[in-house]
Amino acid sequence: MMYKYFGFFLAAFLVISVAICSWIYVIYQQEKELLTELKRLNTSKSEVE
Amino acid sequence: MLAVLVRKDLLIEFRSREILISMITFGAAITLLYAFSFRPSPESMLTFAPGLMWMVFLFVSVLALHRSHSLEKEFDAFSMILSAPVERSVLFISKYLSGFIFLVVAQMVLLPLFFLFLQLPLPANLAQMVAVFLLVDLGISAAGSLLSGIVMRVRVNEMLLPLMLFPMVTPLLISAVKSTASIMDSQPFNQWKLWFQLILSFVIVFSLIGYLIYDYVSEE
Amino acid sequence: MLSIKNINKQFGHRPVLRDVSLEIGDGELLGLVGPNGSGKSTLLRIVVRVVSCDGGSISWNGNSILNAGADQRRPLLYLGHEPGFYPPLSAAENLLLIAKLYGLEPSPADVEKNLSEVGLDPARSGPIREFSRGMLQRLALAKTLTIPWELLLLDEPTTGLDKQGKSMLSQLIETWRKDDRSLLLVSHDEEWLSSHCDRMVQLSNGRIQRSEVDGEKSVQTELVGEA
Amino acid sequence: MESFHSRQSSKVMAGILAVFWVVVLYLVLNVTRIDPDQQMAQKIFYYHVPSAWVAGLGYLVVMFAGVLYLTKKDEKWDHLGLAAAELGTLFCALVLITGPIWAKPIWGAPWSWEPRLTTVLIMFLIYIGYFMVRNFGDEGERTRRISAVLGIAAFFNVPIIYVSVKFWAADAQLHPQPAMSQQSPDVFWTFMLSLLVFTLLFVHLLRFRVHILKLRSIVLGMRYDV
Repeated sequence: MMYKYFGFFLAAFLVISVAICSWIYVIYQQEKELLTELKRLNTSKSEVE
Repeated sequence: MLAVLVRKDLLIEFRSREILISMITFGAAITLLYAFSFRPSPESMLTFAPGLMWMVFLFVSVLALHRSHSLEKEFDAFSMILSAPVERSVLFISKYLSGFIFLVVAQMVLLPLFFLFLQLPLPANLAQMVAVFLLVDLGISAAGSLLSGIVMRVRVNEMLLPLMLFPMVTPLLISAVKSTASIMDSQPFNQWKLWFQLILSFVIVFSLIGYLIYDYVSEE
Repeated sequence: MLSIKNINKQFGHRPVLRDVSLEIGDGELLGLVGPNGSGKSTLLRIVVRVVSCDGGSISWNGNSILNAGADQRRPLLYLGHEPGFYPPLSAAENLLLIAKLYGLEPSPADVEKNLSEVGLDPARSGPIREFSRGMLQRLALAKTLTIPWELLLLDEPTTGLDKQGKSMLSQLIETWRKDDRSLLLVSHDEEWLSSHCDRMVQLSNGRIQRSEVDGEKSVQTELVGEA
Repeated sequence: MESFHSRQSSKVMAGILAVFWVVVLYLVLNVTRIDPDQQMAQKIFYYHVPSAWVAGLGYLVVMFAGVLYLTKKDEKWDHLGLAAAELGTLFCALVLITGPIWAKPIWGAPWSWEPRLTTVLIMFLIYIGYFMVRNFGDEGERTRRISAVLGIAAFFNVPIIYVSVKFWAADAQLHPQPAMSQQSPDVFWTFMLSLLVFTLLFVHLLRFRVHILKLRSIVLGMRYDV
């Protein structure tokens, strides 16, 4: 690991990994919210019925 | 039908003079600003003039492209045209041609001003220059008519149009600048043939896409 | 005969029209009523292909309108909520232009006659940008005299009209009724509509709610067979 | 509807991707040959090129989804198009970031008007416009239609952009273009594995996103259900 330019490689790798992970995190949160709302809508619908 | 539609755009412009006057005054104003910010000398200007020139025309064309669709919305004449027995592809060609005509007319006024203000020598081969200009104008109005049709019903469309148009026409702008520079440098056609071909392919691609796809864009 | 079958339309995810089916027989004057936002205007605009729809079919005398060329729209004339003209042009120029879009070449005398018939001064050459709402509506009505339509679709035609304008419109509608022409009238003014229409259909929340024949309430499905 | 990762196949795929992400990193760090000049900087290439490939793949999918949406008018093609546009733009951004990180030590300057870089930048800008249209437009059918048109127009513009930029910056063509078949097997197979992992990651994220968009459409539709 004493090779030259290791910092640059690490920076590039981290940028890619962090970007993809944040992406997954964001859409995962969105999915969670949507599922909660779907559940809420379903229960309120069955209450009406 | 195409002639009716183009004549309509020209008649409206003849009555209101909105598009051409705003194009020409805006273009002249930018040219003046260029002259003030660069203090032109004939030698130095030759390098930058083609680029500056096409920037002016691109900015100016956005005014015409935006206005030509926003005029249709004012009293909702667009719904009238859409409900009339007019093919949408013909509608696209009419917008495309009238945009082209406005751009050419504005250029006929602005180009002499540009050469005068920036103290540029006239190019030796005027025919080549005219051919390149007409072709590039076709390209700008083909892409521009399609895009202004796309954004016309979107909010903040006056801002979106240049944002969409400028990156889309980069290849056209590069080729226009390069071929204009070559003509002003009196280079033989063979040396800049490639740029000419690029302009041609851009015109063909966007004319075709617009012709085939405008139907999907026009309906609300 | 215009037949509209199972038209659905959503704006975003909000349904505007749900499974709307409707038929207008030859020579029938159909009134479409409903509160604001019930989808009346949208339905009209879908028929003349100003607005796209999400599903369903529309045909005129058996020929599909939705997936066909522009010529299939020729029998239909649509007068929208907005006047549908070019503000910088004069009244006569606007009429002439629209006639040309329908492939007609009316003489200037014809145009002038139509203008005076709707109560506009044919000699006036200024741009219609200066016109009042009522004058624009009169000009829009002049379209119905200039273009030979088979089905007229009118969206809130009384908007902005004064008393005289309204009675002129009523007169026009009565003449059309006598001549057995087909009309689709949209208005929220139920009273005005019922005095003219053969049949009324109510649209509410994007669904056809009820329809009436001469004030008699009956179910829409029974009427489709009749029409 | 259930969550995407409650499906067995999705879970397995996610696990495989996580493992292979680490495997690729290990191979890149410890197995592949060290370039005598560029040393570690050269290894950015194992991530930079697959990102570019995925970005291009994304925009290709946008184009096909656009054509399918215009012809079939089925909302699912719009979901696919939007998901692919988002992923394409994400990876486009990654290419634009990792490129300069590599170029800083090797070319001495982070940015050069090199044709591929410039083309990617222009594509990125075009897609920024695409997302603005999507955000400022209502969520109606028309917005889906015009997005499809934009996706198609943008895609057919790419070759023209590339050729024009290539001849415009004829003096700046420093971009390394190594022929992969001439590389030693360690380099070749690591690169191929990385390419495969990125492609599978793209497919997985695409399916995840399409699933969410479908879910979203159901939820939004139910809000108006009377």
